[in-house]
Amino acid sequence: MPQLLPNISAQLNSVTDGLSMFRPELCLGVLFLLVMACDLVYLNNRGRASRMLTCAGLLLVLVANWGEYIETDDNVLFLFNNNLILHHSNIVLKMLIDAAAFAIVLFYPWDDQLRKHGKGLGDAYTIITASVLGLHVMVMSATLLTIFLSIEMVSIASYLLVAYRTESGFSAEAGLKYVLFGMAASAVMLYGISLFYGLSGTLNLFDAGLITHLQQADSAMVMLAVILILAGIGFKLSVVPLHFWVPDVYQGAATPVTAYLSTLPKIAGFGLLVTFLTPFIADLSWEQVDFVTVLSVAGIITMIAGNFAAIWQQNVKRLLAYSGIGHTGFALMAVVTFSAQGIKALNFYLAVYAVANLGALMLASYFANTMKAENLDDYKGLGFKYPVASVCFVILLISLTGIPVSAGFNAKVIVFSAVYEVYQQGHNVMLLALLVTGAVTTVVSLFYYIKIPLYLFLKKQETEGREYPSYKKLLVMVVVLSAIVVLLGIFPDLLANLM
Amino acid sequence: MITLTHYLLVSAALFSIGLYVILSKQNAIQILIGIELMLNAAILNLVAFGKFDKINNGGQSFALFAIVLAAATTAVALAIVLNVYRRYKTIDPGKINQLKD
Amino acid sequence: MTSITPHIDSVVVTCTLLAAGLPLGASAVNFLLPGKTGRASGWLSVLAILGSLILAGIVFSKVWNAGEWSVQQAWFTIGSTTVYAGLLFNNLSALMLLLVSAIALPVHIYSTAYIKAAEQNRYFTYLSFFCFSMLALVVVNNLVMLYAFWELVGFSSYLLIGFWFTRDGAVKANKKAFIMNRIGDIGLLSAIIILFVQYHTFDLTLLFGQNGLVFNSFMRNGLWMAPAHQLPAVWQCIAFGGVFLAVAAKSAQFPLHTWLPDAMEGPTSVSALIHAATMVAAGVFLLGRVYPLFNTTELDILAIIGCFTAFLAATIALTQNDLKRILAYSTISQLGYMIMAMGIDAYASSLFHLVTHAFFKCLLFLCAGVIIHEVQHIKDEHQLDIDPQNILYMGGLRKKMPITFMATVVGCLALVGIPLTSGYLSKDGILIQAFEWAESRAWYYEILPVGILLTSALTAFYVARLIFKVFFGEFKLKEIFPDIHLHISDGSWAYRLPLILLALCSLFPLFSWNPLLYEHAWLFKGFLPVDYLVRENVYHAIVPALINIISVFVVYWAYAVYLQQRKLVFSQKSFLFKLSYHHWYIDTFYQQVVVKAVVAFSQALFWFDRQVIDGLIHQLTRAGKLLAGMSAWADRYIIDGFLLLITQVVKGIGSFFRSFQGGKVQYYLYSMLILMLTLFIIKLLV
Amino acid sequence: MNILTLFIFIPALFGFLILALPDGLKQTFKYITLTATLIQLALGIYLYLNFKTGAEFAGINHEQQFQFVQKLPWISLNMGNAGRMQVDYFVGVDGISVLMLVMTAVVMVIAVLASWEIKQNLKGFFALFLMLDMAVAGVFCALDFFLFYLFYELMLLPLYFLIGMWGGVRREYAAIKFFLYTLFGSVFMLLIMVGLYLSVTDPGTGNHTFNLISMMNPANYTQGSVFSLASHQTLFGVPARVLGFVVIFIAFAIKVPVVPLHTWLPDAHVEAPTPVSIILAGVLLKVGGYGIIRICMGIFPEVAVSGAFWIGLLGVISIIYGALNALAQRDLKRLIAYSSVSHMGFVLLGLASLTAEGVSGAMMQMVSHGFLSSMLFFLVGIIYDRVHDRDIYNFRGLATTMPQYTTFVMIAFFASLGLPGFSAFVAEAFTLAGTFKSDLVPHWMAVCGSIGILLSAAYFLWTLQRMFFGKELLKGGDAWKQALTGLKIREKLALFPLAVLALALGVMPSLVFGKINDSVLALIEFTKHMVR
Repeated sequence: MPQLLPNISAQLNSVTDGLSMFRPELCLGVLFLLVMACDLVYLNNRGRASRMLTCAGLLLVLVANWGEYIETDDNVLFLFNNNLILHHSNIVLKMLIDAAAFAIVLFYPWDDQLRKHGKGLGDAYTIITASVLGLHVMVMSATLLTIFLSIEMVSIASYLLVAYRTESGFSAEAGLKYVLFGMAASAVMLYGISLFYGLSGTLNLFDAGLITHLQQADSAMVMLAVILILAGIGFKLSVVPLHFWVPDVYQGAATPVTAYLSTLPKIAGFGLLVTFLTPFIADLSWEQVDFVTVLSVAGIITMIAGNFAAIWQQNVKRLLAYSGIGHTGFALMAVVTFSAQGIKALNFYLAVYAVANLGALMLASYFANTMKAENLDDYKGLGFKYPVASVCFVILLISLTGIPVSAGFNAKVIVFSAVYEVYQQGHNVMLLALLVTGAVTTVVSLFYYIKIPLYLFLKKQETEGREYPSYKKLLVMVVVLSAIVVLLGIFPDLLANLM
Repeated sequence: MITLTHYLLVSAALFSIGLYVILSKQNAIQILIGIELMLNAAILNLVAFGKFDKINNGGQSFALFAIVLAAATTAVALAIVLNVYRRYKTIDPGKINQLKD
Repeated sequence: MTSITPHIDSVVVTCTLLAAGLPLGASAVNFLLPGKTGRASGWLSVLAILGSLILAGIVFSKVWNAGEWSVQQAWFTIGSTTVYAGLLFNNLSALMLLLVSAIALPVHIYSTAYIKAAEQNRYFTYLSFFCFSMLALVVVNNLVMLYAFWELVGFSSYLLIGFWFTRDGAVKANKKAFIMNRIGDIGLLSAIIILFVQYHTFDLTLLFGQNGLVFNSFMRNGLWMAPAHQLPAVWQCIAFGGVFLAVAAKSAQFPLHTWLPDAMEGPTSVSALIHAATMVAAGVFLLGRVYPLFNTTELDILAIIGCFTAFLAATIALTQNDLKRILAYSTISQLGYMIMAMGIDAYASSLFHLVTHAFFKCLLFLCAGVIIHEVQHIKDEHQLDIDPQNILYMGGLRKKMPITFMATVVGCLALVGIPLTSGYLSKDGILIQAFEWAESRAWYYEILPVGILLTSALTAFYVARLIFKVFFGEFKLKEIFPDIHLHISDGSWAYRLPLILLALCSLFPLFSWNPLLYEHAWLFKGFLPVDYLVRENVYHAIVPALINIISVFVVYWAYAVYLQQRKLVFSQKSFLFKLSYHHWYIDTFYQQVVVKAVVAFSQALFWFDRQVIDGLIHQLTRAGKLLAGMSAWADRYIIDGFLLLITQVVKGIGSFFRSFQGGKVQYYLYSMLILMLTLFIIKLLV
Repeated sequence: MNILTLFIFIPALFGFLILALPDGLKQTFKYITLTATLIQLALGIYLYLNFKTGAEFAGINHEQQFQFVQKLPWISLNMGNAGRMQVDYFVGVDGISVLMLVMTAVVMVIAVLASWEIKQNLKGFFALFLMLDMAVAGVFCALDFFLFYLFYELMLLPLYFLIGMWGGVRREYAAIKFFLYTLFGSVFMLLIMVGLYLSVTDPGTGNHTFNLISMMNPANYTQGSVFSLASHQTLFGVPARVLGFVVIFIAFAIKVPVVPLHTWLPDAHVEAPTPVSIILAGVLLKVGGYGIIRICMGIFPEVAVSGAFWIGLLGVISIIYGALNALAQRDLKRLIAYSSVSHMGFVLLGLASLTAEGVSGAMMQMVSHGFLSSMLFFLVGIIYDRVHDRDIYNFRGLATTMPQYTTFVMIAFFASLGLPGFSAFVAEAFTLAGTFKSDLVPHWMAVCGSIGILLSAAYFLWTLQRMFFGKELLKGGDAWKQALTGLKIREKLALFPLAVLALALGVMPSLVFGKINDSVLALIEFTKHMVR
């Protein structure tokens, strides 16, 4: 105990120092409270006030992040006694999360299913705000504790969101599957963490003794521990073999929730993965677990599984779910490079993916709203009825496939070049295999992505479906997202240079 | 003398039992119990290892966090299970398979 | 303008260009003027070709025996090779220019009457285009242009054969003709490419002129050495093969001759111009152009093929009943003569025969045209279901169409080679030279002259048969359909004038002042090599005599067979009475045997020609179709099937990954665990 | 304003105009499109007339020898330790591309004239049409690989919709097949492109660059990079440069198309509406040939030389296989589609020879085939529009019913089968001459190639005989006879220039050869130089 005393003051200092760089998260915390309060105060407007507050708050957080972005420059900061790490790439991811969260919050009431939810959406905004805080911490976490904490925080929020529509059986089923799978995954991860803690003797990933201790331990045990931890992260990323929940949950959840699930936790998960791997990669003597091979194999299988299985899908959301799995695999490719350029590429890829995926899901929601169209068959001939929406759909799918002129193509090129660059130095065959798989699955992905335009434009409508009022605002949002996709397709440097 | 090895063995056993329960039981609540077992196995590990981490007491504090989070998660899970029961009149996860390929 | 020799003469060049250009102009005008110009288009073409003839005459007068020279203008440059467009003037081109326009004029005039007014516009478009192609073909100075016009000639022939495009026979025939000609064209193209690669030029003078590139190349160690390049020796043979194919296709030589009889589906006037006189002679002309390319073995092959074709076609002609087919086979046979003459080094004789043959065969066709026209008339008038070209329906036309009869007789005599005709001069030249050629070689080379002599005899036979069947006896049609009303005549002046003109040209004075000695013909002299030695030997006396005696006998046989045997009444006629004076000479029975044997043989050969040679081509077609079918099958099932397989594999992989998604969350967890464990174990083991 | 930029983006401009106009004005859309293409044609003619020739304007691997160049910095990405990613908007033409541009402009006008028969959703059709036009023009102008690739891929989407929405019965199948086939090729090309980009540095700035011309100079490759000529790297055990060549070659071979990568073509052609067939056959196939020249042979000349045999072999197989398949077809459009395979085989054969004659012949063949295939597809379209049938066996004696039409058909057929006086003859003859002359491909290939010429005569003549000659006999009887009216003015207006062009190029090949000769010689010299 006596030896702890000087530590305490140092720790307290660290906490107070860290607070200044914790502004966005503090904002989020306050926002969470405000939104909750607001929801309680304005019970009768079905969450409209909360939504506005959330949006404004998120924008504020974004601005705060921007401040951090400028402040940090290229420095790496450890906050709160090395519990959190803050650097350029983290902040970028945080900003991405904020921006995407902003879009999703806007999206919430535009979806018919959610809007008709009996209890209004006030809770949902509270939950989202809390989860964004969790996501921020997840991105920044530098110890096993913060990792677990943040993941659980996000998970609980996600469980709630998935099961939010209590009136729907699908939603409940998805919630059950998600919660069981998620809890199992986190239990596994926690067990891994405990082993890792025992083997390394520290919870801090950036502890000086970490690598040395692990190198002294039994390598099979180390591997087991690492893999169990990776399983926890992989669950958030939906990497094979932890992807099984994805199609069912994406399909069962309300579309905005699907949008949330397919972007935010994934982005944060990648940030976390990179942070977790950094100490191992930074130490050149580390060779107990060959992360390149493990992640490459996972990436390859994920790409194949996601894209190939998507070919069979008829439900649009399910199709997008599988495609999301495929994209995870592709993004893993960028992680595997373990180079600054690779991280840049990863961030850009994630940003572009988020934009396109959000847009696509919004359109799925749009068609579900207006024509009750959920399966491909229901899309027959809608292209002529809703030309703007359908053209936007095509643009977004083009971006998801990675064909020019779209942001997705540029993202793909940048990822490819990052991998190539690393290959040129190390000649690791896994990287080449990743490249080739990436290319093959691109072709395969076209096979199913193109089905949507195929049904929209090429098939003729058989029966006149009942028409519901169209959602102009949603459409405007989609058009904006499509415009971003095209703009980034022509001038990728607008965004990519910020990464 | 109870050594670290004993703790670890007990925890491994708990983990395995939890896993078995998860995979075999046809009741969502029982599965939740299985998950709790697994979590407890991990917590046991953490505490056991925490003995050697005198300076930060990381293990112990982690265990506290884990217990709290497990409780929170379980609460959410139970709520969901309840809701599922309302819709499906069963809580056998094997029978709740409307969403599939 | 660059020239090779100082002889440059702008008048000649202008005249030549105009001579070839006038028909093109006429053709273009006819083509662009829509439909109903009627006879005016015909006269336009006639005028054009008349102009060509006059200009050709001028050119001829200036160029004949005035050495060889050419003019050319850069056409385009490809890589570092410049391809020129140019004219080559020597005896051959001057002669051909004149010949083509001279034959074409009467045919044009004839056609104005022969073709219905409504169809003339189209007809003369094609015909003038043909004249242009043919005239250009004979004067160009390089291989590229030669090839171009060579093929255009074939193309216009295609158009003309299929002129009556609603007749299936005509359309099939023109397709066949074009494709067989295409085979030849491919051969020629290959040969040209080989020559180009070997010598880096297309220029005819540079290649084949005196002391040209071809003279300076030789074989050594299995290599074909040229001044600038070398190729394996086999490519020289392939070049020969290519040229031979081209010649065989165009000049209807064995084995590519079967298109010519079918081509008779075209209008007769077309047959007269194209398939008797000009286009088919292009093969011989080509041989004349590239003559220095061949070595002795290759020449021997030419000679053998020519001789064989001559014999084959003549035997087939013996039993044909279609008037035009007889003439077609006769043409093939005569072309065989020319090819053989080329092969035996009788270059001058070959070209001489080409010219004389052009006139008399054209004449014969035109006569046939008149006859057919009249019979067709009867057919149309009485709605008879007969073939107007079948000679079995004819007979006794001598009185009704005296001019046609006379013209036919002149043509036939020339074809047989009776003295005082042009045919005598040229054909004897070939025969004599054939004997001379064989004399200096091994004994079995004698087969060639003997064969060709035999062919002469056969020629006499079928010619006689034709004349007797058509012009003597009674008009058979009248016997079959007694109530038909006949008004057969020689037709208008547009028919008569060409016949008379051509008949005159088929007599000796046009070619030589001496009706018996071919060496004295100016045309023959024009093509003799500088070092030609006039050899006085026994052949010069024997061969002509032999031919004539044989011919007379054969004609008598024919007479006996075709007139006496069946129509005894006829034998009372004075001319035939004189012949019957010799009746005892020949045992009737013996004649029957010989004739029957010959006829049987001929029919066998015809069967062979139709079934085996043509059959082979049909088989080839069938094989081609089969191959096409197979490749279509492969396309659908193998290549596309492979794609299908890939799709299946992709879908299979997809459904494998999908098979986990059964909707049961515990199964998901189970799969997850198993997969992770598997990966972990693999990782541990590796 | 740079003329090439104008050339590329004029269609896009008009496309936006069409999108902006209300649906009520749909009758004007075709005139707007026609105007766009006519402006493009005028620009094309201006380009052609002002294109300077001479060894100092040969282009190929000398940046300063390109004409009408515009080079603007476009994308500049900071890639950390890998330097900056430099993409320029870099357009320019040399002898190889200028003719392709002119041909494109002509074919586009014809295609618009063929679009008169499109009746539904005109706005979409013409907007996509103009987008496609822009992409094609861009491909032929781009000198930056990234830009090239962008335009190259940009062609796919409009085509997918043009085939899929306005096509025939099996249009969905055809469209998706086309899209997948092409994407399959180009995705792998993307990998190689990225590899090349990382191997090459701009000597001026030191950045990695996508500049195609920099990629042609071995000195610009970084030491030890994957595609460096000197470093002899391998990928999957295959020499990297060979692999790079093969991959890019496959991408373009799919476009050409080369047997056995051709099966998208018959389907796409048959199902596509007439204007799209015209563009497909007239222009898009040429993109393949152009790409092989510009990229495969430009960047990997030494592989092109060592692999000439195989390229030539593929060419010969395409020639004969395509012709045989054409012989077996009974759908007129399919027959013509297969004939395209056969004719484009000559392009490959000529390119494989790497002789001035062969490459010029191949270029000529591309131009010639551009015009002739447009004409052929236009002709098929005419008959299809009238009776909605094009089975060869259902027609007979069309020459009696439609004499003018038959005349044009005969011109197109005979020009296609290589009748002298038409462009295809010069092209095929010199392709074969070049092949024979070449030391890189065996002589027999030239002979086999000539068999293809023979076969083409067979299937065209058979069609003529079966469909146009003989006694008139139509499956649809009098109804068809009524429907099969003579040519309209618009149709004549489209067909006549094509026929004249085919004839003009045949009679005056120097119209083409004059412009390309320096570039072709430079290309040959360049490959020889690289091999040494």
